[in-house]
Amino acid sequence: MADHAGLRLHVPEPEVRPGGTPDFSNVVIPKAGSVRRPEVDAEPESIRDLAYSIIRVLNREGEAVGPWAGLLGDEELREGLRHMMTLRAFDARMQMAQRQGKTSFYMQHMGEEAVSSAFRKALLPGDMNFPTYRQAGLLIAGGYPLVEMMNQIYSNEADPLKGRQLPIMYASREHGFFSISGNLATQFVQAVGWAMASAIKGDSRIAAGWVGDGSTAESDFHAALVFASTYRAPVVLNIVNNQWAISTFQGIARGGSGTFAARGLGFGLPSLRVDGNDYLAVHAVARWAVERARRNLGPTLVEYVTYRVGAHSTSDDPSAYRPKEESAAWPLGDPVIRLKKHLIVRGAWSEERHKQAEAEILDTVISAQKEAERHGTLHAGGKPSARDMFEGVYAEMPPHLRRQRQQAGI
Amino acid sequence: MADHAGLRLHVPEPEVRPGGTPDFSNVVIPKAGSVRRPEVDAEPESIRDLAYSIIRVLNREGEAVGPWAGLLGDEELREGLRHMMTLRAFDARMQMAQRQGKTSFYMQHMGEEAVSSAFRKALLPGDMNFPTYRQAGLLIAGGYPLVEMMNQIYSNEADPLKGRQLPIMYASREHGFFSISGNLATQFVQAVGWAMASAIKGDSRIAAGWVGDGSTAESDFHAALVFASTYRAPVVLNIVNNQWAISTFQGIARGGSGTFAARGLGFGLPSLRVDGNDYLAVHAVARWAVERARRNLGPTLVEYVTYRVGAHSTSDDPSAYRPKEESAAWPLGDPVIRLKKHLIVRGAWSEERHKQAEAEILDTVISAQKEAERHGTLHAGGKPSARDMFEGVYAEMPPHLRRQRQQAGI
Amino acid sequence: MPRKTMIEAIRDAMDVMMGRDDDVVVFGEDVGYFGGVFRCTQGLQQKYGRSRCFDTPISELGIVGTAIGMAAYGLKPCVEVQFADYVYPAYDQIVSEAARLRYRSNGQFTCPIVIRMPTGGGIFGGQTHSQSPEALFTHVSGLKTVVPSNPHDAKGMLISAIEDPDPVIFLEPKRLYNGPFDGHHEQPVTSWAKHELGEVPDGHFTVPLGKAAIRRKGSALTVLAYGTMVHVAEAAAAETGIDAEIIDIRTLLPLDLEAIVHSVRKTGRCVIVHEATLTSGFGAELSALVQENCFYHLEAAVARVTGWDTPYPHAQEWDYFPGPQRVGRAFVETMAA
Amino acid sequence: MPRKTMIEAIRDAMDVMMGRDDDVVVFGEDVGYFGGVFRCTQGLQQKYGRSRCFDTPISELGIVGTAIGMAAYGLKPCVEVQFADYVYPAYDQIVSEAARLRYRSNGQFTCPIVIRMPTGGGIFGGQTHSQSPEALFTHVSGLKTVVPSNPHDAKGMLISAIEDPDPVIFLEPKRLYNGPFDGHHEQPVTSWAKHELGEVPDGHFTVPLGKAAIRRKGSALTVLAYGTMVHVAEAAAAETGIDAEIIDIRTLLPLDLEAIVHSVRKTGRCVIVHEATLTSGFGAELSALVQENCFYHLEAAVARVTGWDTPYPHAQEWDYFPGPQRVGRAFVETMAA
Ligand SMILES: Cc1ncc(C[n+]2csc(CCOP(=O)(O)OP(=O)(O)O)c2C)c(N)n1
Ligand SMILES: Cc1ncc(C[n+]2csc(CCOP(=O)(O)OP(=O)(O)O)c2C)c(N)n1
Ligand SMILES: [Mg+2]
Ligand SMILES: [Mg+2]
Repeated sequence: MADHAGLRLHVPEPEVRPGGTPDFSNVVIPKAGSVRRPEVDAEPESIRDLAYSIIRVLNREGEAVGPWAGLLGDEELREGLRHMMTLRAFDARMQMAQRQGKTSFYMQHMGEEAVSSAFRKALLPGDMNFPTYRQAGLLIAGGYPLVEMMNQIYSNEADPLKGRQLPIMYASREHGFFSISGNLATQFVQAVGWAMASAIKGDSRIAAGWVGDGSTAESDFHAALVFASTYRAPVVLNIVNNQWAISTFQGIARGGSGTFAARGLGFGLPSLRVDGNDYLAVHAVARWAVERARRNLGPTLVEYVTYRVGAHSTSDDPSAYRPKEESAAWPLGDPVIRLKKHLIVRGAWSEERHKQAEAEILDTVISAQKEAERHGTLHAGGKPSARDMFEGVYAEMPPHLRRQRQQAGI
Repeated sequence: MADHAGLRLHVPEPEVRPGGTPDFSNVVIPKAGSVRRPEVDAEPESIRDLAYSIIRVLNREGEAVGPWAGLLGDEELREGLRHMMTLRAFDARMQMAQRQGKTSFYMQHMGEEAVSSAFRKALLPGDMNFPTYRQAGLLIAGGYPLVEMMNQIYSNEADPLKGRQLPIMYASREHGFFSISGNLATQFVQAVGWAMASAIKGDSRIAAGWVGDGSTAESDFHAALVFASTYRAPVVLNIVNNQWAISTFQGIARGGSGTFAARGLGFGLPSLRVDGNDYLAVHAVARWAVERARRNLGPTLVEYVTYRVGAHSTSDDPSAYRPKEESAAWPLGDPVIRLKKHLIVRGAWSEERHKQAEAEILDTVISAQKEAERHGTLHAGGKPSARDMFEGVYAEMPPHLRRQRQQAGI
Repeated sequence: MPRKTMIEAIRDAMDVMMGRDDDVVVFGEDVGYFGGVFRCTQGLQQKYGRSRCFDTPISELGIVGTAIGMAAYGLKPCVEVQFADYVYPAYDQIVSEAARLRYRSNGQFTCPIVIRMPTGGGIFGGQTHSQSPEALFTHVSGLKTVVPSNPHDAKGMLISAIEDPDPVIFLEPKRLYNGPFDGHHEQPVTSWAKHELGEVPDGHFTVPLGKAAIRRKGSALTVLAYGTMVHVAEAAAAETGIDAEIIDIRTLLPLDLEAIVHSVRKTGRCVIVHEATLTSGFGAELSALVQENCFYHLEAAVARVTGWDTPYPHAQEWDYFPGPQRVGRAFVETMAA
Repeated sequence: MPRKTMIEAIRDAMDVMMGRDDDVVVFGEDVGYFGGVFRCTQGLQQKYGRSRCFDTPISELGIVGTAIGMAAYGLKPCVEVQFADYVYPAYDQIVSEAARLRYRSNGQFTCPIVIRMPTGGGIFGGQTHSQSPEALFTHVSGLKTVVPSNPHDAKGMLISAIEDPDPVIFLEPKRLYNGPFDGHHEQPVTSWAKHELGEVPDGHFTVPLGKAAIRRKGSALTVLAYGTMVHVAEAAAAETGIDAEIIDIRTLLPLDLEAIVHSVRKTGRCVIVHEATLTSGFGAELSALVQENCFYHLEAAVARVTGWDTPYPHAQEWDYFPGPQRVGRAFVETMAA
């Protein structure tokens, strides 16, 4: 052994830390429109390269270019813009509400609005998402009332989840939105199970699983890929790579693989990477993957390349672990600004209409907030009852819980 | 949705079941010597093809050919043959001992003898294996006394594990053989941890993890790959693909990926497939991977393509789920016969010497067995004490266990 | 009525339910073509097709995780974990997900799954084929935990479990699969064919969850047991001649506290028997409940006879296993106290 | 002596041990550069380098699994699980591997690891930032389980845990991180700077595992508590005026049974308090042990005050949390019995 130098542990580190100058020159970004669009029944092995590239539609000039462009009309794009703007306004208000003590906790989407908003529009009624805490765009684009979201966030008397869940851990079966778990990645394999069930029943509904870049390291991610691959489940498996997992940069979860989409290759899954800040690209790739699933061609893995602009949650302060200016340096830009620009370039939008829309949306959000607050906030006004705490543990309350409820005097 | 036929669940099935005629025509087997041997510091991405091929050295004529040949001399090869023959004789005797009621359980290696025997010879003293229950060749080729193995199998008074473990769940730190767990795959990630520790300490020792084809579906497999990839741990990660996991054919664990080695590609690991019934090929690939680890070039994933000729364990009867003749039809042949033939072709062995060796080995095994049986078998003769049951739960026996031991009257 | 082994009874329960309800699906490791390593699912794939009964990859997490997703869709998965010792990789999915789905979604998503697994020792299975992890489930609100002790109950309770709207952990004492075992390993094996609880009604019938059964009426002391230990307790009563009232708990959660309290108030003495390790075993909960509810009726301390606080050893199996002698001794001591 | 918060005390323990012993390594999610979401490892990477303190992928299984491998090599890993609610993915590695390695290898391989994790509620963390899973560890032979209630013990016991040759589950009541919390959430937060157990010796010192501490001497009844509930019990004693003897269990396993029995034999009454759900909680074991060992001394049934058998709710946090009022009521009732 004398001929070998001693071993050393390799611990990946991000390019820069606070104090340094943000540098994304290592992020290879293909030109918009340059990545091919294979047929949905293409052999996974024949499209390996898509796991190492980035599918993009909107170019720097705001034009939609290339084979993935052309799916959405003016009205749909304006609607998409409205969804993203609504999500952003909603986030801003709820962040503030948290700081005002109206709730205990909040998690925002800043920079990632396109991913969930555009994906949602590729689904049909009856399809089911198994989301993480950073896909509220699925609800907003799916028509779930803002006031219901706020009632949940406030844990107030109208909270559809009766105060049982942490703020933003929504659930709405009707809107194809599975109950969010605080435990990362657990829902990824459940999405596969839901999709398998649909296949078992000869149904046509499909499922979508969601996971963050950091959470791909969890066991459930593996189980999901194994089962999806074996049973060819009709599911779209989405990885939202927003570069960070709280304070941990994506290199710690990714290791030597280059991309997260690459994980799918070892399972024979078509694996695509897409510009997560490009509403049109997200939507186009989602449509492709959803069609594969719906046509019984099996699962698809999609990595959305984006950036978490805000703090991880209201309990986090990113200035402790990354340069403050990093988000501004992110080379894929801002999804709202990019879609806005595209609409203007298309002649379907203007600065004025944008300003007006912004004001209208803010109004809508504020009036929803007012309505929600009439039902109470976490520490004030109407609240779920202590009885609600004992209900719903089982379909029928067993004797020991009845005894305990009695003991609690409620 | 009306335009789509209903979804269907895809459930993979093996080509044949009992009653059918074995058919391995779908197993693509490259010619011996045809797969290139890259430098050990090759970029993983540049050797992707090795995850989809099979590295082979011994051709049909018994010659060692191609770039992976030439590492072992006559003496080493004869030793290798002896190890495999010893393991086979050992298995036969212990299977019989189990049927005679001398122990409760046994698991044999028939057909897979080359994998662990040849791998072991690529290691240096101090390296550590994290084996499953089907790598006793690591012990035999590592010089662990047969009688100790039998003492463990018999749970007798000389059992180095004091009767605590199921038969064949050996452990020998001194021989670089980690304690076998009954829980599949758990040790795979521990191997990565051991290797990381070696790197943390600037040591030169490396680790080897072992897992079966079926067990790659377990969570620990994923954790192992994630951590190995991220920290570039000096570890060789071995998958023994013996085509079966009890009654379940490998297609259930493998799904759409084509090979098990392919799993490593999504982690940026060099991933190789090798003819597991070819002593020379196994050894050559092991040397390659071990050198990578030792030179701090990081982890390697190796899939050994072999076939489980015997029953899963003494509790299993494979005729219920696969054709009896399937093992004979396995296209990669028998590792003992193939190495024997090669030695004869080399002029380093003969039928006579083989017969003689067979007899000698049987003698050695029988005399070890006699010695072990002097120390007792599971239901007769010397046995570990009931006191041993209470010892070793902790370094120091805590009061509650002392009380319990007293209560037990021992 | 036909006599069945516990394996046949369990298989029959799944067969009946798969026949009645298309939404019942059965899967697990080696469960499909082969019919399970204990053959509990034999023939079901052939009868109901590969998409209702199938083999899975070796991932307990995946088995339970996909079952939860299927249940959220509307199916009723009844899955097998090959040995209870291998349930831990699925523990997170069970505890964090299955158990809480109804609660956290306020009933929008529910989780009617059954997780079957063989438990207990007595088969020289060593540390990883012998465990009794019931207490790890009874601590988790949202789960129901069931341990049948005979073919009759196994069928009736498995049907109840499959029909139950919530997740049920169904623990099958593997030492009872082929016959009632009273701990006398030195004696010849007996068969369910000779036991009255080997009589199993045909077709659909249920034994309700949450109800204990009195296996032996008695007045001297109350024995609380489940699974294999019911039979051990019966042997201990016969051998000591102590007139024990033996309660087969059957459902650990929700517990039939009423039956327990009623008996202990009558006898004034209580011995709890289980095979799992002592500390924080389910016996602790039973003991606590008995003394909370029968404090003024107790004439002796509630005793526990259990597996020792060590891993389940291989060679020392019968030193570990709480056999009739050890249980009998506790009877005698409790009567003397 | 310097006063420290519990966070500072825990960090100090790791710092001392990393300084003394090169084999001590610290890792977990967000533990390296950032220093942990509760900042317990802040500065350690800077001081000891990236190969002794580092961030990990989000895989509790991987964290514990690699720690076991490192321990088998000869290191002494002290790892963090970000919240106890997230320990389940690692449960198999803990139960099947860490806990049994010494035993099954007959001492050839051992597992001196410490698994730290924040537990308990009171911070509006909802179901997945509030759990107290201690009973899931005390049922597993081969593990030691520790719950400190103050900075002094946190440092002394964490050093003991790191030096211990066996795996230790080290549970940190997060509601105590910054100050002693007695359950009066409506009152202003107090700080460790004003509490005598905020006094933490510098450098190396240990509080032995397996020894309880009497926090309040008393003669009316014995209270068994640990973690946050020690402070709640103190408040309840003060508010009811009942002369409770409050025992801080500190180490749940191995348990200081002697101290408990000694006190209960003296007072004849016992109330057990914990935050975890009731059924099969560690209180059940304590209750069973108390009545087994003090049967003839008990003047009232042993009582348990615990979290309810529901998931930990968000909005109803203070209905769930066993606060001083609920605990005090149990004191009064136990005295009246
Ligand atoms: C099983 C589990 N482990 C740890 C955590 C704590 N945690 C919450 S969010 C988070 C980071 C997740 O990062 P990523 O998956 O990238 O998602 P993102 O927050 O960036 O959207 C961690 C570690 C958790 N919730 N669950
Ligand atoms: C966690 C866990 N689940 C299930 C089992 C039961 N079991 C024992 S061996 C086996 C099959 C393993 O197959 P494979 O990994 O291919 O290894 P092989 O036996 O073929 O060498 C199974 C399912 C187990 N031991 N551990
Ligand atoms: Mg992220
Ligand atoms: Mg196999």
